[in-house]
Amino acid sequence: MNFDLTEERQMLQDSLRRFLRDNQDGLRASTRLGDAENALGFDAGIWGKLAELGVIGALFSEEDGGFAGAGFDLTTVFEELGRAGAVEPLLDTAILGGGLIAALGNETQKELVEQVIGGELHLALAHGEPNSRYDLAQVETTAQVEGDDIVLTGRKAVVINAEAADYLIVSARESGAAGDEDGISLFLVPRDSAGLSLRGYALLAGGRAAEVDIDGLRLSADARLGAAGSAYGALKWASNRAEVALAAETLGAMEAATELTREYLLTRQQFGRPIGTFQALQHRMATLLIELEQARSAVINAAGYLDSSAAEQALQISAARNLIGRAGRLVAEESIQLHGGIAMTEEYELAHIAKRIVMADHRFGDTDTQLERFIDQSAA
Amino acid sequence: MNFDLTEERQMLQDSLRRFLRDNQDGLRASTRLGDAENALGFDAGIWGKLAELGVIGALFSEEDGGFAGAGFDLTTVFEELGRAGAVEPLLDTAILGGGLIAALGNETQKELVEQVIGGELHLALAHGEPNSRYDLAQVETTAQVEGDDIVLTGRKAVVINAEAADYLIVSARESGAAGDEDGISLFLVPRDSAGLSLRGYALLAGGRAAEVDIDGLRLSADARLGAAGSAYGALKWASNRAEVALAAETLGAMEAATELTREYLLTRQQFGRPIGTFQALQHRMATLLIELEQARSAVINAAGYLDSSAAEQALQISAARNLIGRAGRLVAEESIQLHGGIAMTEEYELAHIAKRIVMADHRFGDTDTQLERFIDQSAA
Amino acid sequence: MDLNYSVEEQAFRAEVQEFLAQKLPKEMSDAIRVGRELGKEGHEKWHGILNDQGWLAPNWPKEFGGCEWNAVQRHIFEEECCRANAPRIVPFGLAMLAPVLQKFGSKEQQDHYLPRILSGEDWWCQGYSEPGAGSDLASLKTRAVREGDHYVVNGQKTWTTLGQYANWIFCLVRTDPDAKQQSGISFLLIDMDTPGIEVRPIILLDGTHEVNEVWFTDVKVPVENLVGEENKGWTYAKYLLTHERTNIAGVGFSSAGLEAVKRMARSQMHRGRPLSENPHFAARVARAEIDLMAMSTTNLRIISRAASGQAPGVESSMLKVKGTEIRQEINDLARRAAGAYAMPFVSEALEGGNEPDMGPEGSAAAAPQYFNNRKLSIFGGSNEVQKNIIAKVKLGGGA
Amino acid sequence: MDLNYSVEEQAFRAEVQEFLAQKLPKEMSDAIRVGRELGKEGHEKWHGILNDQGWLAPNWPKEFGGCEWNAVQRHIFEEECCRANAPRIVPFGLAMLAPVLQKFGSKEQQDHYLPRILSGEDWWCQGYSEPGAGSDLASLKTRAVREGDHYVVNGQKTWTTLGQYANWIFCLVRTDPDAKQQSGISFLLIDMDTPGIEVRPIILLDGTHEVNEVWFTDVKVPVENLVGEENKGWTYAKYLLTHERTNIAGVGFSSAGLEAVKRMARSQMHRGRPLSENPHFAARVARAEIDLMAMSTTNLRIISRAASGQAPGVESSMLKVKGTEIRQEINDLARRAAGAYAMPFVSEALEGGNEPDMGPEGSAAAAPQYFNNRKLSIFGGSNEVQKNIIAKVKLGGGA
Repeated sequence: MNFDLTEERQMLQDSLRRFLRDNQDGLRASTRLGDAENALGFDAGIWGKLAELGVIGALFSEEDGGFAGAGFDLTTVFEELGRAGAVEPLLDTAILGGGLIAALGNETQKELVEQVIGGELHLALAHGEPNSRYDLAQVETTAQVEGDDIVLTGRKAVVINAEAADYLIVSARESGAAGDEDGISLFLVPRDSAGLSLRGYALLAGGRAAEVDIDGLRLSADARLGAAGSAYGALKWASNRAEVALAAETLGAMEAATELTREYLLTRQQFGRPIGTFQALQHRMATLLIELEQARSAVINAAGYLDSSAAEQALQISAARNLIGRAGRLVAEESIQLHGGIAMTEEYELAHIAKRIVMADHRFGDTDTQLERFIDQSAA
Repeated sequence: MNFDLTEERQMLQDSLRRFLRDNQDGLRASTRLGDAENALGFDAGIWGKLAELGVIGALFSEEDGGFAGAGFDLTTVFEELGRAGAVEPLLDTAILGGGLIAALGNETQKELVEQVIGGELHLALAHGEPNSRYDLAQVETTAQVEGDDIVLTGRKAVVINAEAADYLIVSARESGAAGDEDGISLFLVPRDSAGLSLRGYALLAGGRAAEVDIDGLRLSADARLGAAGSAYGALKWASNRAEVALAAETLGAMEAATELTREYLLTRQQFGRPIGTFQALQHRMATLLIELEQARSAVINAAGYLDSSAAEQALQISAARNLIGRAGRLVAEESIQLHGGIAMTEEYELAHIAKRIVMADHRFGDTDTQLERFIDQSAA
Repeated sequence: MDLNYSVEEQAFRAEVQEFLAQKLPKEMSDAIRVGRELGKEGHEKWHGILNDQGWLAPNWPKEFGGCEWNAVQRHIFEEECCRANAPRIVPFGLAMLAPVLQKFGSKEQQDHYLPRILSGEDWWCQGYSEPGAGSDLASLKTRAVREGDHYVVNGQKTWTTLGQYANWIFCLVRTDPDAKQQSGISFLLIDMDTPGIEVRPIILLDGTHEVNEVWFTDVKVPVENLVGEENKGWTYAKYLLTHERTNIAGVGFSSAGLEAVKRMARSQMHRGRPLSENPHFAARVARAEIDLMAMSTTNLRIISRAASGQAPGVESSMLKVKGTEIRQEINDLARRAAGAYAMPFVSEALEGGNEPDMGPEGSAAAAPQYFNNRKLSIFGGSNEVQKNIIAKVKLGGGA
Repeated sequence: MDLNYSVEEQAFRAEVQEFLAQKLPKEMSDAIRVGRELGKEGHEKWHGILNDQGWLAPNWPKEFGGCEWNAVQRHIFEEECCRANAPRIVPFGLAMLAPVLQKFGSKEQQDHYLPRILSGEDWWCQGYSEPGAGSDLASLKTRAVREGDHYVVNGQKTWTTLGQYANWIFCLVRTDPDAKQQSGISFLLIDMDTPGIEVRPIILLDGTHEVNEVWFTDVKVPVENLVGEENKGWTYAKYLLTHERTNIAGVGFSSAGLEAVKRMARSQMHRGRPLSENPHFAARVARAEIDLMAMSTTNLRIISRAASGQAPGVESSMLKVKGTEIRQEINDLARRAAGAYAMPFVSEALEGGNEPDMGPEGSAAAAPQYFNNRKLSIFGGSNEVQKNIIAKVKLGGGA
């Protein structure tokens, strides 16, 4: 048993933390709501430097062209991103996009992974649909073979990083009914393909996404990732990794929120003394710190069991995300409350951090959905 | 709209409050755990005086020989009982027992109600069973007609006031399957009947109950209350009234707990000042007072809608008891915590009050069961 | 004890319902229902409709053109307006300044300002809060120095709601710098067009421009714009703060919000069933509804007492805390119900376009409202301050 | 990062499991599983079994006859004991007094008392708390006045756990009444058979006799029963309080408790299905289990740090708070699961009779334990005191 980071991860953490701290202005410039100039949703320059630092490579195994890729590598990177409030779409381009190509792609397709690691290529997973909510198997978009072509029709919802992506990885059903795990395929689709139309928008917590209309999109068979109808396993694998990463990112943001709040309580004066001397606020701060430790342990569990059995993975991930959903909401709301009005303003760091924490609950399954999954898994 | 008590109820409240305050020692003497001398579970002298004061009569309508009996009469009486921590079984003898006889009995049987109101007769409802949990229709005890006799067989669980009761009102199934509302009858059974055996015990929050074994108990047909197999409606009616009364009793106990806690915070010194000057404790006390007002309103709603449609009744009662289940637990636990060790001792008033609050959740449906009922009723 | 409304009250409710059915524009209630901003014109339009009806000023005495409704009538009116998704009336002139003028203002001030509030000619905003003062209102620093016929005002106000639309501001200013904390404060009416006033927007965390900073640099205010006596402003301010609290519980907002959550949950499929039938989601909704049912009765108890002339006490603070907790919980439910569609920030959808939301109805506003309404427990006397008040009354201790 | 136990640790766990399977009497684990009291004889029997195995003193140095296990080994031992429903070892002699004697006691004291603790000849209880002192331990009033070869002790201790079984008590007494609060306190060992000592039971709200008052009237204590130096007792007391906190989180108790809740819920029918399948109940259980999984890892993180020699800091306080919250929540779940059968108070069922519970297994003890374990957040440094400590370390502020 050992809860220390390896030397490599410690170095990765240190250099990433330093880089993000030094580039705080650049990171934050891209998050202002409704900023028309921010067409990508993030800063391309920072993206390139993250790749140089090896941050993207750390998310892939050596086999896939990276140099790490285990659960604790993911959490090391994403905890730092979360702490800095970075909205850079590493989850979408690397963990989901790159991960799925690495898992399913043929040799030619896999060359894209190298470009992802090099910071030259962006990806988006176009999987969720207006009716799918958090169900990974709920795919209504269809893929029909017509001669040599495959024709996709459907609608994809809230596709994060779609506008910046060079390729969209589009899920579509080749057989079975919506909700079946079997029958789902993934396709590698250049963003500017005919038949694909994007309606882009900003996200409340930073970054951008798009509604994707797919109307008779024609692909050749080599656009398919892996065998027809059998992508569910890889989708589950990639989304498990994404959930662990997202949990760690939220943990990092919770750390930032509690630290900002701690500092504020120490400096802000009211009725002639720092508000951190009021016992009611002290006890609430103590509660936040306790929940933060709980969240940290939950992330460790989820990361540590990421290579265990499917059942153990599912149990630990749903546990971690349920706990972080609850603790995160508490930390976000209490941090704002303990700050008072200042935290309500967009320009104050905590406002952005709190939004990152809360809105993370809307990806891959919210707090209650995770609880349901945990109950199902426990009973299984 | 008017939220003031009528003059009659105000007088009832005043005289009952005064009586209970003056008899605090007698009330409490009967609640000491494991006290072998306390065979009844309550003080017979106090019972007689409650009858004299008209407290029992206030729980019955004029038609049934009482002089009040509306929702707000029940809550006026039971709020005071709760405030005083009284364990006298008015719920069992009067609301349930007397109420069922009044609702279903023939003229002869109804004469017992007069004795109940006079304080001369005790009753117990032997309805719940080891497998029934909180389901009113889950009756497995059977009643078989054999010639002129009816033969009852089964087991009744946690029958409150059984040992003190002159008659047990026993539910048994004459037709249908366990869980059916139809087919349930009620029988008026003298406690010393052959075929009825009681295993009595104290209750953690005061009073006594018994496991009742019914083994070939022979009754004549005139022991049946009402028509064969059709007692469910009356059971529901009486248990609704009992739930409103119990909610009010718990409200009264919550008032007593917060008042004891308030006084304790004002008098108890630590680190050189009253602990009520510590802001963390002040804010927790404020939260208790807020929840107490919520509980008070919930009881008003439940009582005010007690004569409304079945649907409205069900909604308001489940709402009130869910709210009081949550708020009561908070008040009980926080009151103990804010007191510290002293509240852990049996002889301290709050210990008894806290037990009354929490253990009320185990009658007629606990907090979660009430929530389920509310959800069902809302969706209906 | 009687939970029923009187026959007269029921008739009044019917009258209100009839009015709303006739006069509330559908595009307006549609916008409110899904959480869109109305904008200045929308507010002014609804203001005008109510004024035409004579129902703009429920709590004003009749002599000033008000309805002089009692607390129960006002409650019924507010409840029906919320239920019908009518816009909220901007309270600064009507509900906050007007009672102060009616009680402490000169005849000239009453005659001049009150009709202009009703007509909509003046849009008032509030100059109370200052940067760094928070709940400690008495520490304010904006100075007004008497020079002949004028005060010269210098300083800064903040959290000025809808100040960007206002042409007048009522301000607390310090006129005696040597007096202790709460003395030496005066209550001034200031024309926003006076040279030296600058309004700077504060963008809130949900991207809205709702509040502002207002900067005063050598702003000349005629002495006749002083309300009441110099250095007595704190008295008027306290009167204002405690006067209009009948809707402090926000029961109507919560009821409408809960209905919206239920609608959204019925439209969303989760594991093959409507989300509304999911036991975990249903449990959250049920708890909020149960809490709201109880609070609604607490609210009525206080209103009924107020209608019979009794002053509300510490119960206002209790209602404020519970009311905001419930509203915030309902906002959280809406956010959850919206699923992934809670994430987009589509400013057009929020600012009154007629385009339908991308996700379920109400989803575009769900997360912004969740974040925006964190203010409910911060502004208007934070919930911590309310708990201090409760503790002070009930425990007699200090903070 | 590695969540796995080493090969050696796994082997150790297997050894512990084997021992428990062989040596833990079934009637004992049955009683513990359903929440029954063991009584004095039961405690002594299990004490003897562990002593025979040489596993009675996990944290003692080997020179004194202990196991000298590291924090991970101790954790594994405790976890397996809880899982097997082994009785809890009474900690006052073994885990509380012994470390003090080992560090501050004289050679004579060590040689005399430590073997008697292991053999079970002495049953120790703790004389720390006094009436009215609560968390403010330094304000204690029990006096010891030196008269020749003796101290004469007068005063009163309270909350003395299992004092009715003890033949020795270690006490904090005030030896210098003029010194400031925490100075002037000494640490005395007192034979309970000395004239002038009276033990009075305190019955707790669940009807149990678990704690006592101990009254001292002119009790003569030989001076050689002083531990360390006169007036330095506070140092030893603090050492004692901070020394043995590896099991502060109570992970093992919570795990066993949660298993019991699940068993009970599977056996109870609710609306035609086992209660364990009811979504509302399952949600509560799942949340408790998720919290426990995380806390268990927090606990291991601290243990792992302790095993490599780092001192636990404010994390102990965090674990205490979260650990008690989880245990109390599990007690609440057990109470709920028991349904109506939570109401009876059947003292025979609680005091070790072999009669089965009337309701589901564990139901007789469910509500008594729920009430009894309210103490967890009060005694041993209340959760409020723990939060003060956390705030002091993290915010540097006072209370």
